[in-house]
Amino acid sequence: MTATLEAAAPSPAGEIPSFTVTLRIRRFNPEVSEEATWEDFTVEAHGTDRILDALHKIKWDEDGSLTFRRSCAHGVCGSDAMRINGRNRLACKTLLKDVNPDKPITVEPIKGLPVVKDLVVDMEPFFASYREIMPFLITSGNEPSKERYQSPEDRAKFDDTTKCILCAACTSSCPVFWTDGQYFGPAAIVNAHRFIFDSRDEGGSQRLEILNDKEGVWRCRTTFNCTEACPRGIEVTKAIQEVKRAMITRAF
Amino acid sequence: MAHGTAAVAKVDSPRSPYVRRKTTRGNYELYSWVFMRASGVVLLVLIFGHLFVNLMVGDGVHAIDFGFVAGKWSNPMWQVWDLLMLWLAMIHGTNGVRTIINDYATRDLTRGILKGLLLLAFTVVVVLGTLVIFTFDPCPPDAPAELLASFCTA
Amino acid sequence: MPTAPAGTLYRGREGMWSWVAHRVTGVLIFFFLLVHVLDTALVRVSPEAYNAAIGTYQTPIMGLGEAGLVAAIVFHAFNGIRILLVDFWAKGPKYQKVMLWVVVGLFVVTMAGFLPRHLINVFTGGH
Amino acid sequence: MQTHQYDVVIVGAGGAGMRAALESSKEARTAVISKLYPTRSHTGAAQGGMAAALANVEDDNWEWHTFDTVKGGDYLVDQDAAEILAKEAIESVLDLERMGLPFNRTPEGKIDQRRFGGHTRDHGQSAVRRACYAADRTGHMILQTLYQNCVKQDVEFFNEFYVLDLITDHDLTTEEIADGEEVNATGVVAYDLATGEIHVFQAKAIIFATGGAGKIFKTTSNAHTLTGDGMALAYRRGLPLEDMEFFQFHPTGLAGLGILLSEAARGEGGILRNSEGERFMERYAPTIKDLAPRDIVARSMANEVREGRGAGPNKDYVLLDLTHLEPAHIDAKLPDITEFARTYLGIEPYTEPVPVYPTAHYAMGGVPTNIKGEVLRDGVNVVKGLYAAGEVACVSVHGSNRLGTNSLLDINVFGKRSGRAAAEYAKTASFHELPEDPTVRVVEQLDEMRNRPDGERIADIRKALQDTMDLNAQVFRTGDSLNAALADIRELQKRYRNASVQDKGKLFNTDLLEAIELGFLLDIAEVTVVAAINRKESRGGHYREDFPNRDDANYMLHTMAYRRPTAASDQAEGHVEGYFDHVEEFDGYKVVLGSKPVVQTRYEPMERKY
Ligand SMILES: Cc1cc2nc3c(=O)[nH]c(=O)nc-3n(C[C@H](O)[C@H](O)[C@H](O)COP(=O)(O)OP(=O)(O)OC[C@H]3O[C@@H](n4cnc5c(N)ncnc54)[C@H](O)[C@@H]3O)c2cc1C
Ligand code: HEM
Ligand code: SF4
Ligand code: F3S
Ligand code: FES
Repeated sequence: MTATLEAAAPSPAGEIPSFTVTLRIRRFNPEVSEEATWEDFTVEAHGTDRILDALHKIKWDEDGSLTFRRSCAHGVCGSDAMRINGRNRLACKTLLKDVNPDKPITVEPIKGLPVVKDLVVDMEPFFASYREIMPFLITSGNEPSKERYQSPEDRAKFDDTTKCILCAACTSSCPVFWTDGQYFGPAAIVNAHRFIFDSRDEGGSQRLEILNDKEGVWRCRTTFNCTEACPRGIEVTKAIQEVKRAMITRAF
Repeated sequence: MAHGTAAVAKVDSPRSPYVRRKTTRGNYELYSWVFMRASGVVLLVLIFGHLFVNLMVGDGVHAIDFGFVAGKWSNPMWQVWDLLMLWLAMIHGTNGVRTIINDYATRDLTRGILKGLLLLAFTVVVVLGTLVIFTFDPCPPDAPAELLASFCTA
Repeated sequence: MPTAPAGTLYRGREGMWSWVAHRVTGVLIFFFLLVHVLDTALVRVSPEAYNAAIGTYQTPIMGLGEAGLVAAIVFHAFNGIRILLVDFWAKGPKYQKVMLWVVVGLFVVTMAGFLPRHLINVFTGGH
Repeated sequence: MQTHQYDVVIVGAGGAGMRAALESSKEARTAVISKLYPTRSHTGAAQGGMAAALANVEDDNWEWHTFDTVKGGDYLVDQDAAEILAKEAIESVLDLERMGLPFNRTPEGKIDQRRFGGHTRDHGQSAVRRACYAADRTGHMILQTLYQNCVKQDVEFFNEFYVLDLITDHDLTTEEIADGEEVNATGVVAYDLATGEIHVFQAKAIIFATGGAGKIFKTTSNAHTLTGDGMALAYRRGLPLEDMEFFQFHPTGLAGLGILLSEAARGEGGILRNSEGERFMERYAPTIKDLAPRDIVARSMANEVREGRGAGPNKDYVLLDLTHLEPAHIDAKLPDITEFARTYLGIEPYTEPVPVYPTAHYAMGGVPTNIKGEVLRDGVNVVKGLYAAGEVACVSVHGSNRLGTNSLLDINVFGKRSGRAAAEYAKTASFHELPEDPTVRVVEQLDEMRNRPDGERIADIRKALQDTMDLNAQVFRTGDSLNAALADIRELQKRYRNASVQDKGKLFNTDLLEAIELGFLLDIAEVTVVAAINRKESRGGHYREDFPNRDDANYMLHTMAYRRPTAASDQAEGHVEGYFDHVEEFDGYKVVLGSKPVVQTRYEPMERKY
């Protein structure tokens, strides 16, 4: 081995001193007890560490039974939405130093979906609502042999809502969804928006019809929790309002 | 299966197949949403006018008595004003409370009962209020004169 | 029923708290309205009955309550306009927080105009 | 235990798996089994683009694309496959557009294209705009669009099911099977994470689309879940793995974290600089500079660092400079990756250069297949009813180094092909008998791991593995470093046999599954290193400092690695005296290396210069 290989393990920009943080995690394991409990863990962390890193440290070094979902670790797969210090966030996108590590950081599962174990919730109801709004391009008539054209301006109309990673941070931050699990929820509306405002799509009015449901867009009370929670920075409430306005224009 | 472990109780499959209870489409929620906003704007004018006249002009609350009311309702403008305010506010408020019931009462039965009560309150108040405004006599013949408005000159 | 230690309160921001306030004030006004229509209906019974009822509004305690009610209405009304702007103005969602602070500002101004006069009326004025 | 029967079973719901599902579910009863919800698959992390010679913005054609692919792969590419890739690229991009993918558009409304490393016009004249893209979330849009169409077609998914075994009707690890004799894949065994229950899927055709294995390294752009499951399963059942020594290190990972900043950053004009502010790529690749293929750029960067021109307090990274670009342009074309720099390093890319260093990115090797996607069990014969597509597979369109944007293309072209082929096959084939108890191996493995009282922690072993791989088998390799890695891996294999998990439950036991995944990682790291030791030349992503030149005379062959019982013969298909007759003995089994010729159609190997 050559000496130069040492350089192959770079350290993060600048040397950041380590510090300790306490995570107060809401634990629940139906195999052990029907009750959820709070449990504190203290771990050593560095400046660029995220909540996910801290959770991994706990799982890998302290308590292997701590259960949570994760995959990409950089905010693009939508696996690890959870409630950190009272707000929905992605664990992999939240730096410890940004959530005041001086006090214990509370970590809970997202609200409104049945908890399966620790930080894992049942995502089926969430995806079911998503599937209901016909989240696919609907067109009729002859397919062009080349691509369909779309002007950059038309493309821009739904750009924001194409960013959704279906993490459920929005839907599970919505006060209406907490108490009324039948509400379609912002994520489903965002994904409907993505198609309703796509100039190539012809299924807009069907989707509007679906969301005109008692549990559809009118359920939204513009509390903006969804917009605040969205890790992709999607202007969720704005999208919902655009859908509402489209319905009104259609009705009058 | 042979691979049983120390696991305790048998737990139900955590991933429930999920179905929407029922779909209800139609423009009802849409109209009610639009109504909330339209009535809100109108109410803003009506209520602020009402409050201003009742609480700010002259002696404020202390000026309110039978005579004051009678004085107002002898004017058809105020009659229409208050009638409109009554109706709009009641529909607006009732509809608002209906939403709230939908939000917090998750069981169908509870929802039903609460909405029934709401409807009852709404009907009673609106009917009563309307009757009062329309059948109101500013100068009831057998009342002591000092309680009446000044224009009730016997 | 298992008594699990409760999860924490969701730490929503301006949008959520303004909605909570809007909802609370809405319900408050609604229940007041029920009572208010009933007491006003007493004008049909007799002037004495009405004046007796309305007399209770004129006690300082009710006067304070009334101030609260006006506050509720004022907030609900101004915030209602904010909601309307969020709904119908394309830039509304973007400026919702700013607008909430405007609502709060207007609320303070209005109450500053109303309260002194009202309180003076309640505590000093009268018959 | 539950048993299911489907015509086609697809393992993996990433781009390749879902593209296959869209084809096969039209013709045959199809189930997709995935250990993640489909939209969580790592295809969604892909940023830059998908290559196709649409010629929407610049003169281009698929032959140039073929040439670039072959040259980019340092001529270890099977050229018949590369031709298909480049030719069918156009159709696959249009397919996606028709399915609704929101590509960025040109002012005329056509699909916009941008530059990417190694893609050139007219055989290397200058960089060409060939990558179709949707901002810097092309993979995300592909994954979403494919999932959306699966919803439309009502494709059946089994989400959060881990496939843990492949069932075949012959035991390939022990039986000597005559040339041409039929071997059939009959089903898979899966573990339902939510309940801990075992499911057996009997199928006429099975498609593996389980993605990559980046987690054998510490610094990687890959997801925690990319643990080489499909490769390891096939390998354990006696199927060969091809070209595993070739692992791509992407030049621009966020320093220290490995999170990827797409090559699109350079495609849009970003420049790599060393501590002196010098645009050092001008020295290494004078024509296309920062847009040279990844192996070259990654090596150049590592070289700058080791010659002391690295930036930062420890001089251990270089800088990606975007500061000369308009913020509006950055926002329009690269919003996500600039946000990564902000979120994770606190760097504002408008005004500050971003610290970057190579990160383990892509496995060029994998389960060998032919151009129909059928899996090979040796140099020539296929396993009937078994297909593979995507990063798990090696059709060898990438040779020894994949060009950026060719992988999203690969998953679409070969995903589609394998889906079609599988459905086609399932129509005529019949179900094959499953063994008496198909789950024994899996159940034993799980029980052993779960019930072992108190052993070493899985995480410690995994960390040791990743550390040694980063140290010894990364951008620069030598015989010594690789042997050190192999020695470490052997040690870790032993330790793994005594490791235990803390979570003993059945419900959502991710502790247990991480342990199983570590087993896959160890096996994959092992073949990777063994194959790398054997290849005493430098080619594409595999750079041996002790053998810095390409050696076409001896090594213009694909490596085929087999795992065999110690008692089996030491000769593998494609055994070449001296070069591909490497055998490595382990406790209880051995790794035998053979080879497979490279298919050449029209491009003669040349020196690779940019
Ligand atoms: C950060 C990043 C950026 C990239 N950018 C580009 C780019 O710009 N252009 C380009 O062309 N390529 C790019 N690539 C490469 C490309 O994205 C991948 O090679 C490609 O997406 C792999 O797709 P796949 O379908 O083979 O696998 P994946 O998308 O990784 O899917 C694997 C699937 O298999 C499932 N699975 C795995 N194991 C099991 C098991 N045991 N049981 C059941 N299911 C299992 C998983 O759940 C998942 O659904 C990038 C890669 C990365 C990491
Ligand atoms: C003064 C003028 C008023 C305005 C501008 C106004 C405006 C609004 C608006 C726009 C809403 C809809 C909020 C939403 O959909 O999220 C609303 C809701 C509501 N309003 Fe009013 N309103 C006014 C007066 C009243 C009055 C007099 C009452 C009581 C009778 C009332 C009770 C309610 C209730 C209960 C709700 C439902 C709250 C909720 O769902 O959270 N409002 N108001
Ligand atoms: S809209 Fe945002 S918060 Fe909601 S699911 Fe999509 S990405 Fe997550
Ligand atoms: S949080 Fe809920 S109420 Fe509307 S604005 Fe968002 S959906
Ligand atoms: S792990 Fe993928 S979003 Fe956090």
